[in-house]
Amino acid sequence: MDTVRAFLRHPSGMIGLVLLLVIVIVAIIAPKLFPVSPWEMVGAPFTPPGEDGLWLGGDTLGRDVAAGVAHGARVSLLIGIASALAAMAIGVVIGAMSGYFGGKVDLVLMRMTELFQTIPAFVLAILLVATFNPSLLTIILTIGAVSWPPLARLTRAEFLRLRHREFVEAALCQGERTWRIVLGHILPNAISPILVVTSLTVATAILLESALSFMGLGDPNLMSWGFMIGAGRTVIRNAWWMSVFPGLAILITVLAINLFGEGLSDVLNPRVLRRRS
Amino acid sequence: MSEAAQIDTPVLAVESLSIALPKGGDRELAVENVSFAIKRNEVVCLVGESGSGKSMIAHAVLSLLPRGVGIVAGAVTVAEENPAQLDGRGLRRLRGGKAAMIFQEPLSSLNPLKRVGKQIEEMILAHQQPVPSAAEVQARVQTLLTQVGLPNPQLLERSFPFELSGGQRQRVMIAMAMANRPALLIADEPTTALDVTTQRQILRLIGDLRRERGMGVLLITHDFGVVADVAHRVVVLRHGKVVEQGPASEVLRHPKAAYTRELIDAVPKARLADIHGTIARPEPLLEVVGLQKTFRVKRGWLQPAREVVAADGVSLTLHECETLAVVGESGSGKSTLGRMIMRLTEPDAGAIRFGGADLRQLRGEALRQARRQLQIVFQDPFASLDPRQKVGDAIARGPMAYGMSRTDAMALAKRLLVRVGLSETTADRYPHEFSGGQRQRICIARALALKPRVLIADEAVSALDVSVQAQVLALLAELRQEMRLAMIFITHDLRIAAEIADRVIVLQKGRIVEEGSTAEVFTAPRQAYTRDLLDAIPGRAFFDQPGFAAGNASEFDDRVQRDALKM
Amino acid sequence: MIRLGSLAAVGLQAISRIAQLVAVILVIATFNFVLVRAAPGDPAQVMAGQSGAADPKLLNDLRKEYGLDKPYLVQLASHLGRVIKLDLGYSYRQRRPVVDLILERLPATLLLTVTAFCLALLIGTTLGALAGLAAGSVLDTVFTVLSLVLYATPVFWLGLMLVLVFSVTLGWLPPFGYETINVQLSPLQHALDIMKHMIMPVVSLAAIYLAIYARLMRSSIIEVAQQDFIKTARAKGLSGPRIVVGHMLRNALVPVVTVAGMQAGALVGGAVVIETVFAWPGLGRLTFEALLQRDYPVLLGIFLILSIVVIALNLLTDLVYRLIDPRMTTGAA
Amino acid sequence: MNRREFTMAMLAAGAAIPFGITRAAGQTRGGTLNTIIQPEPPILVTAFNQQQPTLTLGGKIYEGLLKYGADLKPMPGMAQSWEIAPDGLTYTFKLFPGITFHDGTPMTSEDVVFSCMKVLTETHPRARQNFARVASAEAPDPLTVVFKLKQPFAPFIGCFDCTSAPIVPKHIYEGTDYRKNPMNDKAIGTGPFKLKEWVRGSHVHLVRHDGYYLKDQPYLDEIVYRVIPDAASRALALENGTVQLVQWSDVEFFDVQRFKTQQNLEFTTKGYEYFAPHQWLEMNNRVAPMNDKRFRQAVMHLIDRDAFNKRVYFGNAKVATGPVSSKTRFYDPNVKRYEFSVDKAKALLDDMGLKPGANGKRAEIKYLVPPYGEVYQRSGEFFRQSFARAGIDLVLVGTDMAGWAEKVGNWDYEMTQNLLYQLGDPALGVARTYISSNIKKGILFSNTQGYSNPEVDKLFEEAAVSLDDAKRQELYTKVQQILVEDVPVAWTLEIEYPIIYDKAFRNIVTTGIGSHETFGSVYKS
Repeated sequence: MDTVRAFLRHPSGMIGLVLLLVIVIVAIIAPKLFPVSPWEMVGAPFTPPGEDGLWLGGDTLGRDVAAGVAHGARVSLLIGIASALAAMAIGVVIGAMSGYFGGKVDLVLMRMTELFQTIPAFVLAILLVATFNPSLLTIILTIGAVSWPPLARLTRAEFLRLRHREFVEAALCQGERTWRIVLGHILPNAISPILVVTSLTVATAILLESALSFMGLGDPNLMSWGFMIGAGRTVIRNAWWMSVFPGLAILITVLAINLFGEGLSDVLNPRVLRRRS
Repeated sequence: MSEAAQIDTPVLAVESLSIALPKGGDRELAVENVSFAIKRNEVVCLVGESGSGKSMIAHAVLSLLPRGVGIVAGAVTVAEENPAQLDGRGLRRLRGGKAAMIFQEPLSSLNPLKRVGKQIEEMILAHQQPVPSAAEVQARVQTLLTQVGLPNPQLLERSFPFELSGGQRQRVMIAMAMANRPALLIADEPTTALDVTTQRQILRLIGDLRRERGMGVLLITHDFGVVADVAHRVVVLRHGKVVEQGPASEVLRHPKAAYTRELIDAVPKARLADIHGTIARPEPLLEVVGLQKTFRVKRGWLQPAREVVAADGVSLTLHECETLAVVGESGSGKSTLGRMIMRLTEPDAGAIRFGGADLRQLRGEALRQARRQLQIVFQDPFASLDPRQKVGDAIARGPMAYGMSRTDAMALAKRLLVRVGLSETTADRYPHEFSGGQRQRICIARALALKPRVLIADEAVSALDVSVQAQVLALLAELRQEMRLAMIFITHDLRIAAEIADRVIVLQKGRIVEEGSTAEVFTAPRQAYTRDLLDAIPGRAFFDQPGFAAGNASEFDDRVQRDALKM
Repeated sequence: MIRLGSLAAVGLQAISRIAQLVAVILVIATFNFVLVRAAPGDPAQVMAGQSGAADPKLLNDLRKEYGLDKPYLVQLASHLGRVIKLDLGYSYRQRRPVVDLILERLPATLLLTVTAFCLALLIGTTLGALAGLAAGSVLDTVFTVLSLVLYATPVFWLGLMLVLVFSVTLGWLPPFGYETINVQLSPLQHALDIMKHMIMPVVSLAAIYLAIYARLMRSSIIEVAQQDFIKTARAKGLSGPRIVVGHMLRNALVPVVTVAGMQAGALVGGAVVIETVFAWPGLGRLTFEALLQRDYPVLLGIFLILSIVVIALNLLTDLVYRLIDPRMTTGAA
Repeated sequence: MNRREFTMAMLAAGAAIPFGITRAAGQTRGGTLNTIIQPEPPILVTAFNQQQPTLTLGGKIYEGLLKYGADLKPMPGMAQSWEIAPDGLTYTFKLFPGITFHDGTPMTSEDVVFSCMKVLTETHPRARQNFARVASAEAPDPLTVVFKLKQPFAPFIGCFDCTSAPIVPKHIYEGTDYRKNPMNDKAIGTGPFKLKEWVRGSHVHLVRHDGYYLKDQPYLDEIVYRVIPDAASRALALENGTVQLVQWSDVEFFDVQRFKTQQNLEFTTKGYEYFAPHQWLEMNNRVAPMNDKRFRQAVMHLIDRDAFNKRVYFGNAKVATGPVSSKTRFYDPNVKRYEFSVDKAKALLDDMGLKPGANGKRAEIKYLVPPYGEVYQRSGEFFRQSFARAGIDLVLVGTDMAGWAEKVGNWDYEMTQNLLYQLGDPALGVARTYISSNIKKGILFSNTQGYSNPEVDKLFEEAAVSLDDAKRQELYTKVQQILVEDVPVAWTLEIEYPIIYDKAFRNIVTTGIGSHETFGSVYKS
């Protein structure tokens, strides 16, 4: 409750939340706002914004850019959230094992994590999606597969920190069982930074997805923002609106998520406050 | 200026000083209407518990108050200048020039990325006009390092702070402070982070330098032991107000304010008088044999790991209802010993016999069952409680893990809370709502919930203010009798050990250097190291002889008399 | 004594890092090997790349050459052997050894990434330091908002927007490419020409990292400003600028350099997209071309080489880090 | 025209003035032509690679025996004359004297025989099929080549241009692994231009071959092919005169329009007659519902091909009426027309029993998007929307080139898009897509959709061996009518690629192979 109240008083966090809510609502009601498929060629090719009832203009095939942006929100959010969750699942399991068991397990897992963190993630993502062919599932799994290292490291650090915290050791001395200690004491105390980083991962996942789509590695059946920009790239001289609006949509969404995530971080992580006092 | 005038003019005068805290703080004024003065060659101690505002005053002297905090009334005069009215240049001349300051944490107070020689040089270069030649500066630095008693100055000045020990770092800080022959040295808890023996050396060094140079010293401390050792005058602060001030001997012997008396009384006196009744010695309850532990710190590939020996053949026995104190300086391995007995740290070799079994051989469920009999209370009361667990749950969880029903466990928890001096309603609240002392009581209640036979207290009172310390110690003593607890009391503070323990073990670098009954160890130490430790107890001269007048020519008397002659 | 010891330690660490580098190359090479075999379809066909080249005879030759009929472990061993000899396979699309293709494009990519990296680090830390020192001021707020926005901007889109503004609308800068084609230029003019072409790719690539470093430097400066040794420095009577330069910057740089090293991978990834946007003839462009043709040997080779580049960059920042922070050299702290 | 007349015409053509070449006085020597090559070819030896960029560039370096005009009739290349025996089995070519390779070695009939029978049959899939018909090839003297066919094949005379049968030097390739011959980098041919420098990723520099056998030719001193990977940069380069010639898809379709009006530029869609790129929506005839003729006819009704041309190709195409391009010989426009009509399509679908299900969907079909760039992606998107109108769900599946080739070649697909060249004669470029004997698993550009109609097989067979054009026309007309009724594939467009060049250059487009031509006669005024 305190957390909620603190968040409500966090200005940039609230801006992020409000923006995010607007985007989520647009995503939800997109089929109502634009009942015609965003793939439908409703106007003349390269209709400028505002003409023919296409207030964000039409693309090369005369498709409504506004409809694409609205429907694209569904895709971007879906892929962003799903792949962040995938990354969290991988990262938390690896980080928790590494942090709790320590020793050889930790050594092997952390070397692997470091490796994954150093290699150029985007190039790996390209390689993976290209190999397994772009589809919703492969894209989500790929983004998850290249985004987990920070979460693993964070989880490990939290587990390491908490593993030898006195209250955990006290629980151990009190005879509580390992699984109860992990689930009852360590995880709940580690979860807020993990959630914060996961929420920020949603933002990077959206950026990653848009870059993949831009490179032509999106699911060809999904209208996504990156795809729209990619389609607008070659015709930027003829139709600036094709790339400007979807790009703005990405920018605003990612900004909103980052603001929200950082607000969350400030509220859940009172270390900043403590340091100040 | 004549010699006499110099003596008469205080190097520091604080007059009716009030400092305001930013809005929303726990009180409006950090410091309220405080006045005192320091003369040349005089040591004035500002004493108070945490939050008393003593550091604020020290910072106000050099105008180093944090943002948002400001002087609202009164004035500070340092060497005839008011820092609050100085411009940037004047202020810079004052800081490190006429008045220098050292801090509690010498490690964090030195720039970690700069060689210490450079940091001292900088102090000289910032103040000496005209700027001396490089060779001169170099020579000055070497002299200063020698003066503060650091060996091999040539090598030392090229070191980085992390390469030095805590004592060495504080000496570097002092050398830096001395660089421009300040009239006033402000020392903000300069020895709190150091071991007792080091503390003693540093205090002596400050004293020597003061005498040589006739500096005034403003020493901030929470420890009346230190006050007794070094102060000429004392200013006792509470909640930002002066409770009492006067000559040290006066205040210590005849405190006027009740609060001062409380503080003085709370100082562990290392009194050996109330050593607890004779102990029947049947079979030992716990027997530790030849524990061995070496920590290896890996330093990357191809480099030998750094080895730290934490236990080197440590053996001890513990009987029912006995309190064994384990004392030693930091790094002596005393905490590791406690953790190894709890099986929180795995020993390399040795045995821990308890209830007929070797705890070291136990695994899984058997270990879990055995642990029930052994409980621990940790140093940091803030880290010891799960912030997301209600106090009642924290206590009840243990019995429940061993099969007690939730209702029974909660009832037990409430009884225990009452027993440790808290109310039943405490059970439904979260740890963050409690103070350090209250939390430590909760931790004790938690440890006792499983009806253990052995309780390990790992620096259990070290993080608490002295007055709270005394209360918690009293509680532990009561409980011990009541529950016939055997207790291993791990502490760096010999005074506490003397007060509570039946027997004492002195650890140094993982080895037991001395072991014996408290009376033996404290009155007739066999080892030089033990003697050093005992000698280093601050205020020993004063507090060991409550009568004070008699016998041993204590340092305290010596100094007070000498200084009195001088004046 | 100390000096010599720490130099030796740095040397030892460099050696151990190079050993790690080799280990990493082998791991990535193994990963590549597994990936090609995990890919749907016949590895020979995957390697041949395209139908035009993939006639039965070629496929057979390939199978023989790569020992695809032999046990996996034997294949893996010979694959690793080839990688160590820098034989990254053959592009049947381009009919050239992959390593030639990559080495030909590598300089352009390095020029782009290294310039962007240095600029981002230099300007980012400077702006961040200014903002951190003036925390709470208007300047700070502007910087913070700006870096937040930049941080949320897709790199490729930023590139496109720059093109839109500076090429399409204003006509100031060349929209694409590496140099003006078909003109005779003196070496100096040529260098200037390349620089002119570099402006937008470098700016768009550097922008996001600039934002990251600025944000990091800002909080790092604020953090350092609260440290005890800064209080010491003030108590020593040092002037503001002297405290900043002599005590704050270096300490504040430590976390920034750490992150900068970790971001190297992302930077190289960003270069791939940016090169696509600006038709910059580097590895990113090659990636895009190989991607269109699904030229696997090239893609795998690029992945390996870029990983090496990133690890080398890491190594470099690591050494820089060790120079900045003496604690790292002896393994204390 | 009877067989005799045909032969006569052929002989006459040998001595005729090559079609379309401006013979204005004052053809000046000198000058540089800057143009574009996109994408950069992997190799310049056209014998080993027949991708469009390779042919464009290699066409200047390697020559064939013949050329073909816009009417697809043969014209002299390295062969100054030729003769087809009345039985249609023996083809005799007389070479120009004094032809030399770029390394100075004379080119003789031995080289021709070696190239056609040894090299091309191994490395050139299209040539392999053509020369498989040859019973024997001989070089009775250095300037004479004689091919003897196993059975008559009228289009054989259409197999000798520089893209179909480039001549490579025997002394370099004999006894070597052709594809890995180190001399491939030098690209030694007989064309009017020879390779001077190839800076990968930047440009290919060709210079005049001084020993060229035609007097005064080539007129140009050099041709520079610039590699400009980005479409917008290419358009810009043409606009500001950095390059003076673009061909094929160098300029994106949506940009083509604005160059039609640029003063200094000449715009033409001529020069592609030999290839006549023909595009269709390919449907696997083996798989339901595509195995039903009514479904395929419905598909023809569903695609608004005019809109398709306008939106996806920006008008740079012509709606195809059937299997044969209007630019190819024996085209007959009198076939059944499928107008755009969703209702008719629905009626056909209802008729075959493919009714909408509970969700309004009649069928879900996987559409393999050919990985050849954006236009193909857009096409897929266009088709998906077209099909959606009748309740058919087209699911786009992305893939790579290998995957596409493998899936289509092995018939493991439902729908995709395909584009084939017509190669001047239905027997060469059209029949391969529809005859049962060309249902060959694993081979791309064969009858991959698996259409099989004995009558069609017979008609194509007869037409191929017939030497009488009138007879052939009759047969091909019949074939076209049957095929259009059966709709083995849904023909969409005849793509009209542009050639845009600076008006200062003359003779750019002189034949039916346009920009692949040797450019020996191109000059700058």
